Amino acid sequence: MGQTRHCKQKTAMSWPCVGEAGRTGDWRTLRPVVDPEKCVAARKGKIVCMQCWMFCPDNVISRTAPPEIDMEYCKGCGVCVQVCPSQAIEMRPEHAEDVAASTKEEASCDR
Amino acid sequence: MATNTLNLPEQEYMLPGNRACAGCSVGIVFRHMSKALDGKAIFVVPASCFTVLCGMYPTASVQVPVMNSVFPGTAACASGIAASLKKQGRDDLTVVAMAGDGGTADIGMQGLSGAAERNANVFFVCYDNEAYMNTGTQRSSLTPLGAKTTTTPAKGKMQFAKDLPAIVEAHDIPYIATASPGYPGDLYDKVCTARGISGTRFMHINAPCPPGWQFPTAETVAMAQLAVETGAFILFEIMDGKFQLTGKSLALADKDNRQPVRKFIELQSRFGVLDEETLARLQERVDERWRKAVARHRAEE
Amino acid sequence: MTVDTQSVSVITGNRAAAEAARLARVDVVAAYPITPQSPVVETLSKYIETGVLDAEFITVESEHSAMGVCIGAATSGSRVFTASSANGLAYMCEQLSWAAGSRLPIVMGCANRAMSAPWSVLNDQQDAMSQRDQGWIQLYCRNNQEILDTFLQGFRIAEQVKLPVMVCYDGFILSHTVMPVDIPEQEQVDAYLPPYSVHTILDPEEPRNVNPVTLANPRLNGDGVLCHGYMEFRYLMEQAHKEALDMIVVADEEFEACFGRRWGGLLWSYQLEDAEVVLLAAGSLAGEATISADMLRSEGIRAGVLGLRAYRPFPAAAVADALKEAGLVVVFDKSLSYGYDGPIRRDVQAALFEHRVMPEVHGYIAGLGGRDIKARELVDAARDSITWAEQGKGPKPTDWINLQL
Amino acid sequence: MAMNQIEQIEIRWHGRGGQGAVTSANLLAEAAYYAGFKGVTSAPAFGAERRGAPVTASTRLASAPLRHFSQVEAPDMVIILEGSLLTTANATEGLAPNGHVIVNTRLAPEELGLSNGYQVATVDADRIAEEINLRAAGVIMVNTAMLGAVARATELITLDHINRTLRHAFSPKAAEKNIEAARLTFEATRCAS
Repeated sequence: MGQTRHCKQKTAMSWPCVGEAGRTGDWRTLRPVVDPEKCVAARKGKIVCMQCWMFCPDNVISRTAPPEIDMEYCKGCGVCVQVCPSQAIEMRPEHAEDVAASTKEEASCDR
Repeated sequence: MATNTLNLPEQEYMLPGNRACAGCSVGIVFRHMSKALDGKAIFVVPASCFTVLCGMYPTASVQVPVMNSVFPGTAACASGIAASLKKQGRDDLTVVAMAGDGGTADIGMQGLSGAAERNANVFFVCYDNEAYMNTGTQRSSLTPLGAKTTTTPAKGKMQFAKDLPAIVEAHDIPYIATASPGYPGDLYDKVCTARGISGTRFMHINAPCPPGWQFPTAETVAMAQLAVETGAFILFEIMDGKFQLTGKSLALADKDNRQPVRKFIELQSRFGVLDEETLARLQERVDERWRKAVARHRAEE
Repeated sequence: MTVDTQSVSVITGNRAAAEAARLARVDVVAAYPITPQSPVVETLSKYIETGVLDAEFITVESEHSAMGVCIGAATSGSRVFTASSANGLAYMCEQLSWAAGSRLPIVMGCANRAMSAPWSVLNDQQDAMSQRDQGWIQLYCRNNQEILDTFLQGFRIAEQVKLPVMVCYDGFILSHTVMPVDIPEQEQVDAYLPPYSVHTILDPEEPRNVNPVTLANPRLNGDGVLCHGYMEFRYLMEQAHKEALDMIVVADEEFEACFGRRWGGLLWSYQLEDAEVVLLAAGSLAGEATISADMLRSEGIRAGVLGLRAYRPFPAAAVADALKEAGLVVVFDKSLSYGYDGPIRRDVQAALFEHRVMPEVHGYIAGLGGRDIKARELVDAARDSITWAEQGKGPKPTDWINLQL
Repeated sequence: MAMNQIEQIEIRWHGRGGQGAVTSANLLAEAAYYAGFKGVTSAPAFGAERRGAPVTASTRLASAPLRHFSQVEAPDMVIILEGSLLTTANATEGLAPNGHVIVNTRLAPEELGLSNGYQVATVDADRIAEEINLRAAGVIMVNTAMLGAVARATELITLDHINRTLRHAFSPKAAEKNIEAARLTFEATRCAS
């Protein structure tokens, strides 16, 4: 990412961007994994249930069949696991090597 | 017909990768509020957890205009924006004041009372995580009896939370509601209702906080639902003075099958090992509020 | 004899402030009563209720909220107005800082009044002086015409340099005293003051988070541009104050072109050209000092007056230039920076030292809490200072005029 | 002294809170401005005014614009809206030796027992205001009537200046009533020399 120093702002005004706090996926110690065999939406191949999407506090789960979880930004809270009526999601430990590979930059706003 | 998971709009106004704590209920609250507002809102935010969620300069994690305000100034700032929009003939935007329990019931109370008395065209939302969570969990006037905070560290809070919706109701405003991130459809519907009304509208939202209440992040929604299922938090709306239970609370009233408060309390480490007397006082308080709410619902049905 | 001037009304300073707000076509007025400011918003409430002024009038529940309303309305595109005094101004304190930091061109009136405790509703300038470091431009007026004109200039300045302006005028002494004021026609004011244009964005079509948490160091935005940290914004605010030094003069010159009168820009003088002894003050006290200068001159003492119109930004270079021929400068302060004498005196002294202009500078505290000050008392003070200087007694401790311990 | 070169006259009004002394002081300033005084100021005694309590207001008239607003110490004229204030409020305090005293009273100037060479004028403004039913909030108001007495007792202003001032200050209907009060008072004012 190129760095330029052309800020023309007189006052502090922020623009929306994904990853405002950086790659919050790095916050995770546990990773949610969807079991397509159990997920109703995955099994039926259409938009049904969607409890995980509706309750995700971080808007990282898509409203798709099957739902997809954005691992760049999923903080691993596990709410989706709790709200899934079919017990289709489980939290698995992150692999040590994945954590090491992630970027630690403060502002890594990618749009 | 009540909104359910499948007819909630897909459009999102909160972006992934924000600064909120893992499992923060405010994310759920904001997502469904902003959907109900169709993004056509200006948010006014005092110092609070939501400030953090919105992000730091020069990046933002919400796709709605946000105006930050000094801590006690939310309602006044929102009043000013509402007046300004009126002068400009813009009636398509909802001005939403979005404050925490401290910013509403403590330092924000004077401003809220003033705005409500003037019936300012403002939708004031209090997301109540029951303490000053953004500054590290100090007690507020909405912290429940018995809860330990960093300023009630040993014995827990000695007083009950004050009845915020009742205080606001005394101002005779057109719409008051409560809502919970445990029931996003109910929350969504109420925000839609509020959006269609002019004048001061007020919403009190229960906002479970994993670090402050001390429960695992995965339990946020379960905690919100337990608050309602035990009657510790009651879902209702008051439209032009008429009180009605809604959603899960209405169903509970019909079947009279509330859970004991103990079930909600014991999952939160902030209550520590509650003595039976405090627990009984909490249960008694919940029962009393619940009885009044059900009686009022039936009287005004 | 009968005077024909139809545009002149005999009005109070508060009324002059309200007339200026009307003529500036303010969109939103926030009102909270405090003596001696209250008649300003009372007058505006009447104008708005009767349709003379098309504006939203918000009767807030506190001064803190008054400024909150102004901040919200100014950010979302409205020209705003409020006024306060003393404890009310102090109660706004954090909002004053927020308004300046947001670079909002809010113009407010401060009918200067003593700070409590003990209670006093009467005049001194402690209220405004105590807020001098909040980032607001502060302009002081010497009569009611200057009040009206300075408010109009205030909007022009504020909207150009994007800083809020506090128009300060002495409570009761001006706020409640009637005198002739030429009230301009609306068309004249419209020609002088362009319509308000907002620099912040609060629109769902272009969502922005205005005044979020800002970190100490610059930080990247989504496009890879390294944006300011907190300190950069503070530097820009200070630059705006420097820009205001010019703009205050420009606004006054433009005003003269439109209305045929001006007030001196940053400062004004009276009989200064050959003055050995210069009396220096801000507000109505400086007007009183011109009478004192006349009295001293009748005794053969070459006295003059330097009136401070802008206090923030402080016109250090202009003050030094104006005083470069003076032998003795006698500064009268209507407030105190406790533990370090009168704030104007100390600021003047620092400006002179910086510019290597070295007259003797003496300070007097006068008129606190409404204590009346007469021209002859300023003359007495000046005489004392002249004697002290002639005797070469060195630094003179700050004296209090008419102190009756 | 430079002060003495400024041609000016200082006037102190005495009334009670609610009698309109401050208003009439302001109106006098305006009328005097119309009369050609370039410098006019008028102000209440600073502070809180309470209904019924004695109040004062000061008017300063000068040939040149005024640069000073300090309080009036030694008035050249006192105007007293209610006779009893002459003694209870010590209304002649500081009055210049040949100063004007204008009093709303039934008594003739000579009956007031004022000495010091004062130029005394009296008028029963209460009766006039009563006759034409000049009231505000149910209370008889003599403040504007007393402007007529000033015009009669001095040469500072004329009835024309007063009329213009009152028309500027009040609604047309109220203005005419006040103008009538000032005119009747002008005619009824008795001056002693």
